[in-house]
Amino acid sequence: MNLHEHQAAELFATHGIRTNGGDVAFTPDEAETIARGVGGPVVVKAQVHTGGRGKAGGVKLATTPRDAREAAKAILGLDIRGHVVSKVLVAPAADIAQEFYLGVTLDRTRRQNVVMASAEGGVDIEEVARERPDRIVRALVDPFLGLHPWQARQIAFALGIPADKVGGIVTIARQLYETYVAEDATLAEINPLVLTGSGEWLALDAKMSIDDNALFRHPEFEALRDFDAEDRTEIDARQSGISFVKLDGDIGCIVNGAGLAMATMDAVKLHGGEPANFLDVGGGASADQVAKAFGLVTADPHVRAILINIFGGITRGDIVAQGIAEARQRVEVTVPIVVRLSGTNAEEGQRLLAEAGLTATESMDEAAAAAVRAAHAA
Amino acid sequence: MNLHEHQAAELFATHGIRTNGGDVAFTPDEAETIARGVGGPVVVKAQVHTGGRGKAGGVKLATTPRDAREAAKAILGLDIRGHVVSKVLVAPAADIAQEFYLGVTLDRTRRQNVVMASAEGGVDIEEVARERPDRIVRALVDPFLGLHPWQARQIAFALGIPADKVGGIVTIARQLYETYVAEDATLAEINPLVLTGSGEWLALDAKMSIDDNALFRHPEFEALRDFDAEDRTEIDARQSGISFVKLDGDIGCIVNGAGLAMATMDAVKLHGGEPANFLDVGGGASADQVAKAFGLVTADPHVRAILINIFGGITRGDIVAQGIAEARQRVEVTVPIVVRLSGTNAEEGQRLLAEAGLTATESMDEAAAAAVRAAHAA
Amino acid sequence: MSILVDRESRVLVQGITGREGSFHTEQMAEYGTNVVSGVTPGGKGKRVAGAPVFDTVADAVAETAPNVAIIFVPARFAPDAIYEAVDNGLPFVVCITEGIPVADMVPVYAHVRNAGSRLLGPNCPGLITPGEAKVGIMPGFIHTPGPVGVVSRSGTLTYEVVDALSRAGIGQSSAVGIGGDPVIGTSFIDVLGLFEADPATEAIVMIGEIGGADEEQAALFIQEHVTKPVVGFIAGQTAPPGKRMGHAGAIISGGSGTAAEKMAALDAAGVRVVDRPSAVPAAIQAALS
Amino acid sequence: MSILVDRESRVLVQGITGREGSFHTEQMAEYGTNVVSGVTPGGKGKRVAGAPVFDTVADAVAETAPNVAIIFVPARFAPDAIYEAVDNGLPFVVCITEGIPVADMVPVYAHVRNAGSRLLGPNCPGLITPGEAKVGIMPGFIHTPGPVGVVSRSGTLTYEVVDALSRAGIGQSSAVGIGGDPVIGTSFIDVLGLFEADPATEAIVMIGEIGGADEEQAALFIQEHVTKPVVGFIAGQTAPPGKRMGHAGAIISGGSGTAAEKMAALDAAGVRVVDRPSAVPAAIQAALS
Repeated sequence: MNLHEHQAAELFATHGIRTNGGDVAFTPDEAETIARGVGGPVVVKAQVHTGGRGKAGGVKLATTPRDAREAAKAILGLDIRGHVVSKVLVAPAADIAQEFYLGVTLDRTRRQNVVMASAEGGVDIEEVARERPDRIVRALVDPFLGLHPWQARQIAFALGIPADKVGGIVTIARQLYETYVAEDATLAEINPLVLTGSGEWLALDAKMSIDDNALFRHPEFEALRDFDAEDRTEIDARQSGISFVKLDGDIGCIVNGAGLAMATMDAVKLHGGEPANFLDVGGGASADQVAKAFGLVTADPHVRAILINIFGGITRGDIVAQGIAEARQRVEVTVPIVVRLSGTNAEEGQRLLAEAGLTATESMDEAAAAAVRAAHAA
Repeated sequence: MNLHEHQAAELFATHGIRTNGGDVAFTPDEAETIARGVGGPVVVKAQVHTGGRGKAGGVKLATTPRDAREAAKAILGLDIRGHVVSKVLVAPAADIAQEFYLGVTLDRTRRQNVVMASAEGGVDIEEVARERPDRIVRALVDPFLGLHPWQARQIAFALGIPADKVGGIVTIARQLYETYVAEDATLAEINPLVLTGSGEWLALDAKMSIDDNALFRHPEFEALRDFDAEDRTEIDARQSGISFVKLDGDIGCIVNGAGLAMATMDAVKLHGGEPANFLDVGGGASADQVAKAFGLVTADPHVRAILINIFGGITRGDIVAQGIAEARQRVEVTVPIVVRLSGTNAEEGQRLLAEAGLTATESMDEAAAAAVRAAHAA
Repeated sequence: MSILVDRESRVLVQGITGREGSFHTEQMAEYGTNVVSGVTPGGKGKRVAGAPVFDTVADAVAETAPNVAIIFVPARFAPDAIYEAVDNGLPFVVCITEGIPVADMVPVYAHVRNAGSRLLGPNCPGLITPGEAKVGIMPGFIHTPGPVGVVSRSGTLTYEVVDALSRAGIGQSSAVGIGGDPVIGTSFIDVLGLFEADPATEAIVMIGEIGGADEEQAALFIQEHVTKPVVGFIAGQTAPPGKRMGHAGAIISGGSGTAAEKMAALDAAGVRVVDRPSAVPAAIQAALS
Repeated sequence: MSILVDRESRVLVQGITGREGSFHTEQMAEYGTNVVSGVTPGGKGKRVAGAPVFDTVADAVAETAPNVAIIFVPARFAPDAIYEAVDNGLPFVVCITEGIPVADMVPVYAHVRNAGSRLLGPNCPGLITPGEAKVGIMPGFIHTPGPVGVVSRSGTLTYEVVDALSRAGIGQSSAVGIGGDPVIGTSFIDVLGLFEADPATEAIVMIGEIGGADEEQAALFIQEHVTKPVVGFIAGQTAPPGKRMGHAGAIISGGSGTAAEKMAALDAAGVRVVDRPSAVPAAIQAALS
């Protein structure tokens, strides 16, 4: 799950990283009040789970409380890459002398964590990585020993940081890595990390993503979930053991297995359709799971046909067919359903499905084509 | 440094290990008050930095507060292996079903920590190690990953602990290892760790030693130092960078280097004398250090001669000689001093010492023999 | 011939008395796999599918000399099970468990490598050498012995492809599911190397998906080290960036890890890339003839 | 010939601008040691004894290609310095620093071993190959080139023995101080094996002390693997149990680690055990003739 800037900043602060403070405002009035409390220029920043908010007009400098109110008014309600802004962070403006980038994430190829830093702070780091890769300094982290002080120093010297400022960034790099590990993050990032005019280090932004598989170790994060930002349906699905991702098309997909679910979406597209979702029902494809999947898929008003794709493995195809038929009776589905059932006892399963009035086939391509036809016909 | 049972028990408790509680009494009155508070049978235990207190009469069961008073009276002031008891721990008596030993220390040969356990708890574990080594189960701890749960389970099953009690001792073993690491211990031991009649795990004793080199990470331990138990002189010496250990003989030794200091003690013994101390002045053997060493050695009224043994290495012998002569003038020394000075510029140094009225030689054997003669003559 | 497991493999099942563990132990034994023992703490004396259960891996090793371990314990305890297997000398460990935190797998991966053992998974279906041994949860009956090595990040998608191959009369030497997590013990490259060296394998099917750069790495490896024909399929051509597609590893991040990039890399390495699973058998037939 | 260091050794000094570091760098250079560079964070551009100073080991390696590092940084930072040296490819690291916590040295030891490097110390005087290179803090002038290898847990006691040998006209091939801490990188066994293999070494002096079991392990090793004559001395014959004699490792605990036990073990292994340092030269002369 992704954290908002102000949430990540609070975590950074608990691990000793000096951040810029500030408070969250949901209305222009609140923004004005906070700015008044700051008593000086502030920055008003959209709190959304996406990058590029600066370019999209989601960050504004305000010199007076009145300006802060106007800035908040302009930003609240803004649509940034499909995310509507419902809150802003109002924080004191900093006296920036130099901007850096500092981040920790997993290097999947090396199966090790990596600390990355750049003197090109404050800009889109992925753009820097693509266009000026030599401007990014990296240190692979020992899986057992963590980030060594010497590695952090090496990064600092490579960035050309003056000797008397090296100790400061070494400390922050180690604190950031510590935060990343302690909070089971998959990403922890400060962009920009700034050196102020008075020579102090300050984290001006904070970004963190948490490993969903590790949330059992961090029950406190449940309270930080942003139901406006994350798709509530996806969260409900996860609680039922179903992986669900909403997409823009009109063919609802219900599949067992993540890889097969992706291949099913691809097949829909190949046959001229657009998938309405990614959906992996998980292991058994029981009546309960299929019923829940029907609920998830049919909640989307754009769905005009449903494609069920099950490869009967350990679970027999006839049992799966019974489950589908049963779920079909429990949940009202008004759009056409096409079922592809293959694997163990597939013929028997298809017979049962046909009896239940469902179109059934053993070929994934055929099923995808049929679903696309059905959607277009609807 | 060694901790007392009650101090170690408090540390164990902060790491989650269930201990038997209790309070410390310095007088029989206090012991009676504590026992009254417990409201049942208590155990009164001498708090001394040595083993074998049970055999020495330092542990007594008391069924009434009155008995506790008598027990404390009998134990306070007892001399256990040269340690005079000045305080006792009064703790509730436990309903013991089975006793175990559990400890963590360094396996120096493997350069790894080792967890040791035995079903022969409550007895002298070194005796068990010598006489029934097969009764001790060991697990070497991965230097990076710590004690694995599977290792703790393996120990538990090897001790014959019933399956439903395994989880409990696994937790305690991991907590004990965690304590050992977090507190920079060189030894952490529970003996006995008991299974009570009601099937619960309870640490009935607690023993810990802390790595002196790691005390900078644990300023809180300074307050736990027991100046009755540790030789105050040795602590003062350490603060001056001098390693000092009081012994029983009459020849005070001042040497540069720990190995040479031991060899000097051995030489004294070989020549029929008894060393009064181990003393390593450390690096330079400056006038300051030698003066402090004189102070340490002459504080012992048994000292009848002083043997100074310096190998002039990087520091020149003549400089060392000047230092000795200067220290000699600063500190009043009434016993004869024999100096052995070898290495760089030794001859010049010996000349300076002779001028200062000190017996000087280049041979360690000769010097030791001279010191022994001087002590016997005194 | 085959890779990694065969009829001589002596399999230990960790978590053997659990629901998943006992079910799949029965299934594996039924397939003909030589399951020699299992471990469940406190389970000593029980039997599953005829295999004796022990309290610890050490005991199981001492009594039954296994050389492959398969793990069915819950995510919170699976890393400990992997360490127990490796530290007790198991040279090959298959971890089926899904949902292990990445932070736990990073040191596991390093430790297994330092110990000189091999880990397959986690979050994988395991592997099978048709007609000899199944060390995993795949449906055995869809597999047939033959000349094609299959390696995949996915579960059911692999069954889909294997089933298509078998129906087309093309058997498999071994089929290996490497798993869909960001940190896995055995990568495409490792398995490709094994198939290249295996005399029984004449062609290879590689099934990738979005996320990470393992397919790109594999493409470089194929170009330099693989002489046998390779057919490739990448799932997730329609997946949007920033969304995790079920597998923790299947996520397009920072504009990299897309299916298009992976297909291009494989294509450049001489792999016959197909756009749908059903096209795999024909591509293999063309490659083999 | 010699072991570990010679006139070709290229020495890097970590902590080169500190009081100890700069003093001993001058001393080493004066002895003829090839000190190629030093590291002190922020010290870039300085020079000590003619050697250039760098901010990081990586820079020093890139510019000056050292193959031995010697560490003079304070105890709190010394483990990091060892990791920096080893992770930047230094095959041999000598750590002079005393007072490093045992808890820090346990992972350092394991990491250095995994990396395939060698660590000497910590809390040791270093080593010298007389007339060629001094990588340590011992007084160089007492050493003379010759056929006797010296290995010791102690500092000044080693100088005592070396001085006695030199005065008796017996030179040394190399003299190695392994250090007095409970966890050290190089043990007696390691050095004994090197001396056994070194053609220039004809006899060995081994100076032990109370505490631990390294001398007993060495005795077993000598019995099985060392054909050259060994003379042994153990300091601390009069030390009482439970008291640390200066070195963190010199403590008799649980009734083991006594001088008597060690002397008996060495004696049983055929080592000529002497009761005082001054008896070493005669014992060596007897062994060599």
